Amino acid sequence: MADQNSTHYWKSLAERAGGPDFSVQAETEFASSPLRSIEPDPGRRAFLKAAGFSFAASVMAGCSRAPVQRAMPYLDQPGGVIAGRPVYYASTCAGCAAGCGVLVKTRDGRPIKLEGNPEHPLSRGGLCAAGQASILGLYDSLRLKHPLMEGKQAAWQKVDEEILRRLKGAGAVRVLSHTVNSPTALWAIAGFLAQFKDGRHVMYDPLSCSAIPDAHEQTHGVRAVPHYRFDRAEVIVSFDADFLGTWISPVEYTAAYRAGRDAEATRRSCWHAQFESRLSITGSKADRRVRLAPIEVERSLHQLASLVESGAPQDAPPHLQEAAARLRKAAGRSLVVCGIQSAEAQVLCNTINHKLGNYGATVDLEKPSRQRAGSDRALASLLEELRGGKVDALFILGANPVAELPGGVALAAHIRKLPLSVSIVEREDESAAATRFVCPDHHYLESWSDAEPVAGVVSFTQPVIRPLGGTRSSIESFSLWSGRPKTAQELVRERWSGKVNWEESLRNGFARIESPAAAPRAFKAVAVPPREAKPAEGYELVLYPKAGMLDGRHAYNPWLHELPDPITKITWDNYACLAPAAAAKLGVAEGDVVRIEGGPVSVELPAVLQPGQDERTVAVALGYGRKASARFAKVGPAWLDSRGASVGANGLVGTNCAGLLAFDGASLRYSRAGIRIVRTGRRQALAATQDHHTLAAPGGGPARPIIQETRLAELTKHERKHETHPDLWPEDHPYTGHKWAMAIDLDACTGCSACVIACQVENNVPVTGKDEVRRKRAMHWLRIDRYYTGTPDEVEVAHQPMLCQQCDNATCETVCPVLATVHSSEGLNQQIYNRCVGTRYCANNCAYKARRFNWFDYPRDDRLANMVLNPDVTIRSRGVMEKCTFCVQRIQQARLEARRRGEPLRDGDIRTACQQSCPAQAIVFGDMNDPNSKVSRLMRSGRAYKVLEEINVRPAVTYLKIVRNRTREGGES
Amino acid sequence: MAGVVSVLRTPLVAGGKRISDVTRDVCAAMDRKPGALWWAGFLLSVTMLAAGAAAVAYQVATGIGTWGLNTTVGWAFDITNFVFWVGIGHAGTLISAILFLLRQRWRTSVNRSAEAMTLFAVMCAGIFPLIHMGRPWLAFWVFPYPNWRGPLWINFRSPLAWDAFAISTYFIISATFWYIGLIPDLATIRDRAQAGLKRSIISFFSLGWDGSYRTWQRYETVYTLLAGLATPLVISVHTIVSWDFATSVIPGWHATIFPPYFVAGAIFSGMAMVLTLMIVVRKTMRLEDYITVRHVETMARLVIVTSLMVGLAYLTEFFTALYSGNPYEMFVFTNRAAGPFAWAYWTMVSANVLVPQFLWLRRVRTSMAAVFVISLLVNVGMWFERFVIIVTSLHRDYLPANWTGYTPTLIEVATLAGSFGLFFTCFLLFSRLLPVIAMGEVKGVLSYAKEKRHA
Amino acid sequence: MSGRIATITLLAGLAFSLLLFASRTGVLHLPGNHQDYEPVQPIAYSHRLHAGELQIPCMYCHFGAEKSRHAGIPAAGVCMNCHRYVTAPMGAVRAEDEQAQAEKRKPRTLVSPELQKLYDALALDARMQPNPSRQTHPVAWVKVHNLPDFVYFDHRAHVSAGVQCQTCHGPVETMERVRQVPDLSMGWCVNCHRESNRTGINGRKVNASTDCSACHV
Amino acid sequence: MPKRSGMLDSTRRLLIGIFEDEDGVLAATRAARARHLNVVDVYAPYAIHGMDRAMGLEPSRLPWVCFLLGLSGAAAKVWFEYWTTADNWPVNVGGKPWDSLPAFVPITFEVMVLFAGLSTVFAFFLVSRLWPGRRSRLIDPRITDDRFALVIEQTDAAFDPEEVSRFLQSHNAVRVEERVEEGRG
Repeated sequence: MADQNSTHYWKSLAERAGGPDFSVQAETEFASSPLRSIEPDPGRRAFLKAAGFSFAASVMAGCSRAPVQRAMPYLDQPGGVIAGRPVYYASTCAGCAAGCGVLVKTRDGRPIKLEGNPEHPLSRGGLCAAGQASILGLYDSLRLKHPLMEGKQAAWQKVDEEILRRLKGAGAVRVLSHTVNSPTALWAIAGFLAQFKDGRHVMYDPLSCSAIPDAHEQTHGVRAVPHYRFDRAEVIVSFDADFLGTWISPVEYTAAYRAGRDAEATRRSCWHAQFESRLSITGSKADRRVRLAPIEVERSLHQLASLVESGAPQDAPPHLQEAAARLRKAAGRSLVVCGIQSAEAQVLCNTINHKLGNYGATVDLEKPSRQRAGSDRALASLLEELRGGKVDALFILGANPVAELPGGVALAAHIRKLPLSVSIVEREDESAAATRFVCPDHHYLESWSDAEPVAGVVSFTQPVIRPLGGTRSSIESFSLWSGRPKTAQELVRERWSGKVNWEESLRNGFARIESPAAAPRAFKAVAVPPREAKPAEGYELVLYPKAGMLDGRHAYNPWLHELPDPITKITWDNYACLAPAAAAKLGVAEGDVVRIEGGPVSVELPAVLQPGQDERTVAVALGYGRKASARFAKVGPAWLDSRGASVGANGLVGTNCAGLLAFDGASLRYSRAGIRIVRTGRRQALAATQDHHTLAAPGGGPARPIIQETRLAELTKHERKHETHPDLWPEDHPYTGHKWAMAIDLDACTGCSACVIACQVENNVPVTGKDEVRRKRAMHWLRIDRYYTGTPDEVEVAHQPMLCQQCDNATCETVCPVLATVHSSEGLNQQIYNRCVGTRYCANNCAYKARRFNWFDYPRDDRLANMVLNPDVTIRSRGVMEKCTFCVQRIQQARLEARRRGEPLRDGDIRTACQQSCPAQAIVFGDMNDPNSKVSRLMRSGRAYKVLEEINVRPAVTYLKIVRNRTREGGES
Repeated sequence: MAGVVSVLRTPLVAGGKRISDVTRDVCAAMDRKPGALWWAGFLLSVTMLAAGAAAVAYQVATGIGTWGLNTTVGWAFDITNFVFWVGIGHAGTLISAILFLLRQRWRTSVNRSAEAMTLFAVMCAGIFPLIHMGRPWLAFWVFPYPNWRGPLWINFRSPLAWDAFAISTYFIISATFWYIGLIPDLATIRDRAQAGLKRSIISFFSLGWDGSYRTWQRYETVYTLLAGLATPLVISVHTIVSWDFATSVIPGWHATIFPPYFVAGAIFSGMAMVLTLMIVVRKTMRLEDYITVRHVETMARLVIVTSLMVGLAYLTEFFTALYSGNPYEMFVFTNRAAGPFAWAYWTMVSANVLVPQFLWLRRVRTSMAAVFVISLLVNVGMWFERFVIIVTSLHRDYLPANWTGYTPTLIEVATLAGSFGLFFTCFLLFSRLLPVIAMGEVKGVLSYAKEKRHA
Repeated sequence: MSGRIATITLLAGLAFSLLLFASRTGVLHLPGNHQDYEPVQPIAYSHRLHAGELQIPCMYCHFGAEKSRHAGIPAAGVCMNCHRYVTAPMGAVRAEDEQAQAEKRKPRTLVSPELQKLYDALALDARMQPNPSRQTHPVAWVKVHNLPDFVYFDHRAHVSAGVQCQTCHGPVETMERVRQVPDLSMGWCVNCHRESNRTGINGRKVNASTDCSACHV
Repeated sequence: MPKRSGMLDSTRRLLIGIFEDEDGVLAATRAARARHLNVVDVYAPYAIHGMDRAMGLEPSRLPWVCFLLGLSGAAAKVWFEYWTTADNWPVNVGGKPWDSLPAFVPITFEVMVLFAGLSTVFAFFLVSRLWPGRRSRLIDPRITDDRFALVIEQTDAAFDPEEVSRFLQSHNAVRVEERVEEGRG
């Protein structure tokens, strides 16, 4: 060996000393399943030592600085797998119960990105922020890797034996879960419960809609949430239902809503009125938005019901009369939705929809939705049983009642008293801490399952990676405990054999089946007594879910914590939103900590001034203050002046406000009257990515033409005249091949922020932590700018996705001294990280401020979380500028694939990550040199404009104006 | 006394000095043991320098994030300090080159220290573009050198590349100019010194100067040529520095008035710094006869002139913006005067435009204490001018969604202090080790008033 | 004076020979340049034998080069396509055959020590059957051609454009042990791209981008 | 090696007058020239105004060095910028033309100044034979302080040191010495 080495080159002493031995040490690094790297075993340590030594030695040896790189091929390569080629698997998102279809992109055996499944009948290719981010849950190093028994690690066999032993003779066995939309799981649970005298499966939703099925039970005789068809509606009136944000199935609804409002394509646009207390993203898109205190929202519903039924009561305000008139005109093509958690209100809503003939048209009760199957009554009775000690065994499946329900502490005490309590969850949460057994569930990307989000549509879930820990699918657990141990794969397959074409359905990710139609009986009028309009004392509290964080199930996810709220643009916190007028009255400034009193508990939260909110309302987000967020104590760069961790004084992100939920036994209510707001005198800094700057400059000055609007009546066929400014050197840069461009439809954009997370996942954008966001150093390449117009009380909102505009006359490029940012022959503004010296001149000189600087080496210590990184995108080091690349890696991939196949690139072959994820399809990417491409057509639209066109930087991103469906006076369009 | 003696005929050096007195006086200042004041100043400077060095080391090791910058405000203290120091440097070149070409013979007393000040100021300035980089260890990439990348050169269109060339040329030419001026004086010191290390070192650098008039003639030619080169150079340097801003698209930066405005501002701040230093030097080094009240007065007049120029630039800028009808431009200026950084703006206006007007009064001009205070205030004001231009333009530019604020961190403040530490440390060492007054030139003007009488 | 000249000449000579020596030992390379890197591999696989003498096409083993960013190192299973039957060099087998004939006995199965490593990796027993009592372990080859992490190189693009493997990898078919032949510097890549755009590849016009984002994404 | 006039390789005899002020040496030089004496050089602690005329020195040719080298530096730089930016590897930077001549001006100017300045200084050192560590040959130790010296060469036999001495003293020379300079080689 020595002889062999004498004339050859080697990179390290370790290598020189003996290749094979070294390789044995090395192979534990990559050869095994990723699970092996979770717990470093001695082999790996030895490897690291060897690698470190080899590094040091090679530095000493001269200039060969790179450590030896090993390449370990498979021993036996599975068919179809080629190193470096992504494989896509169709699956179903389990980020919430909406059941959107996803395509899981896997590279070399590890899933790295979720894409919406464009063929999926519900989500139609979109995927929300929470869904996009859910892939990080797979690589969560704090996920449970083995079962726990009385808080201690135990073997599955031991745990199963013990559970079965304690189940013997049990009478009242309860399974408590959120909505389970998987028929197989429901079947497995039912099979398990059938063994017992009194077995019941109780489903509840922390974001409950149970008043809707309750009302339908009264009016139509079926307990179901209808499948709302927003695409068929020409008039939508919503009472506090944030259906574009978080209500039931936002991705599906956004796609459908957009379909009904694509004025340019259809020459018409649905008219949308929103009655709400806080400013939701649905409200931000409404053609008429009415801000009211919660109690008044309900009263408006009453008034609308009588308006629709019997013509005009004289005292109805004009906006209601307008809504009623429009509804009646569009009878059968209209839709009234209601997010109020009260059966009476929902009965009224049903009555209106019935009167308008919307059932069977825009409200589908025959093939209802199964995305919210919870029953608050059943929950109430279970809680009663628990209090009374009448439960023998409680199985909590995927839920966290202790943190999600009011009276959680008492509930935990009751659970602790149970002889058998089992949590089937992914992480050790508040509820799991109270149970005797914790049986860790697979992440959904590791498991076989299915979903039937809407009757007749089955979505399949297939594993795309071997389980990373010693977890077990909940379906398997229940089937094992019912004495029929079968794998989840077998169970799912058996369940659908004969009903669907298995191979094809699995490939597509979904199947349509003949579902036994629910048989609603004829409408039965239910009298609803008019609500007493009590003069409300104090403030009304509204508890709401934030896009991304939802009910708190994603509280472990740093991407979602750092995702700015679509309206407030605040990250890493929940807070008390107050109308500016209310804040002025209270003498509260933004960031002042206030105590919210009047409920069973009082909480202290920093105040946020929210324009457009009702003045008697204080709005607080749910889902914060979760145990899962304790991990963020150390997120972000640690340095001399880093002001605090990303968590609050309680060691958690935000404050849990579930204690303020009102639960009257019939339904969980998200508003509460009689609230007092008290100043504490303390202040808490909030981490917002954007402050309250409106389009008009403070202190006067004309409004800036950054957001442009048009009216439905003014939509013309005029094509946009191009290039208002002449080019001085047209022949120098002709762009004869492709020229990439993007069009963003501001009318379609709801601000839901799915694109922000999609971009973050695709492009390896780091999480910077609260302190860095507070210093205005968030790294998102794609941000959504939110602008207000109007007065602080009555605002109009515009969402503007803002990313690198890939200007032809890029101001950033001219100023870079080292040519680290230059233009490509296809019109891309390239940023070459390895050439960048970090002068930040380019960012200063960017009119859009679309560039992001690596102020620190943002931590990437979590080796497991690093598995989600996209290997096609360079990780940026400290001191380097970065920005949106138009997903140049996707352009490359598509081009190379087309070239390999010998075909030209077609329009639509390249989809950027943001475009792919957008539920409203607001983003279109393509070749503007191809006159028939979709982006070219949009660029010629009469709505097209470019932001800051007047400075003639020639951006490649075209924006399409917002269409306001109203006349100048706000009346009929 | 007033009005009787013509200013022109007043001797440039007071006290009826003879040639040998010049040598003795100037060298005596170097030979004396440093006083307590010197030591106090030196210790303070070195402490500041050490603090700055520590801050820079920490920042380079940790990241630019240790500064208070953010996505919108990408430059603040760093480039403010850079422009400030470059501006300071300009007065030295002005005195040594431009006044030389204009035959302003009073400059001889102050040109040596003014040139030294230039060098040290340019050193301080040069540090900032280096350390403001995210990866300063790759700073050499801004110079074109043969490479294995294709080869890949640099972007000659970037004002930062211009800066790199301008600042390095400026430093090299200023250093050369200064050294050329020093050679005869080094010879003088050499010939006075006892044999020893000091003599050997000085002898090495004096290049064997022997006072031959043939050399003197060429020396004068070279000196004039260098002065002729340095004059457009100094203007080009600050013009290029101003182009860092003027060539950009940022409202408040993109202004054609910037080059003359910056050059005037540079001379203004530089004159103020020269005054600050000279008033201290003449007092502490007992050189009142060489740096006379007349010198101070003349420079004070220059301060008034440049102050008015700068004031005019402020007005023009405002007028251009408000008259332009460009909403972004208009906003930047109203925001400067009334926005969150209004305090900085009004500090700048009062220190740069209002305060120097006191120098119209002869009583103020001839009072060393008053001039000293005013010169300090002008320095502060000029620092704020650059801060205002950089930060207020950036922090609220085109898209209101990007608007942020800016607060410096301790690291940045320490770095600024460090640059002052470096400057004063160098200057104090210079004042001990080298003749602060150009003996060769002062000797040449001793007969100035006498000559006039002959004429 | 002549003494000084002699010293200078000597020093210059020394410096020159040092430079020459350094360049020959590879020490002179700039950081990141690993030209002539020739690491010892865990199995002494000979490209000269397989690609040169036996003329097995490159793409037989490195089939990823056509379809993927990575050419890929073949799985041990690919080796076994032949080495299930070929267990030792032809010469040795023939010699054994002759000897066996001479000694009037059945020839023994010869297994070369290098191939034994392959069988060990696959945990195969003497009859080429998986031995369940032994652990398989993958072969940890040492990568010879390494590009920095910030460089995106795609084999597929080059293979479909008709670039010969040898253009970048050198005459692998003559190498006993694979060695990095070109310096793989950016200039080397860019100049080839420029040249190809000018002259085409095998007479075919190609579009080899010199945009930065062709390699830096 | 360029030869300085009056410095011959052979031995020569010099007459040196030491003066205390510039007026004296200036007048003496003028008068010496008028008397056709060979003024080798004048030594002074500073540049005396009008001495070049008094000595009859031609204006220095250093400005030519400055001009030509500055010009060639600028030309080389502008070519280099054009070659790198528009020819060798044209890269599209912000939609600017390949040949962005106006943008090349600042660096061209700086390089011109640098070339001109440094080359002038080096040329000065070269022609004046100044280099670091060179040993100075002082006519009088106080030349760099406050003394002036006029050096006159005894050109031929007709040269009368006594007379010239008197002549120098008549111009307020404080001291006159005769010195023999060994030839150098």
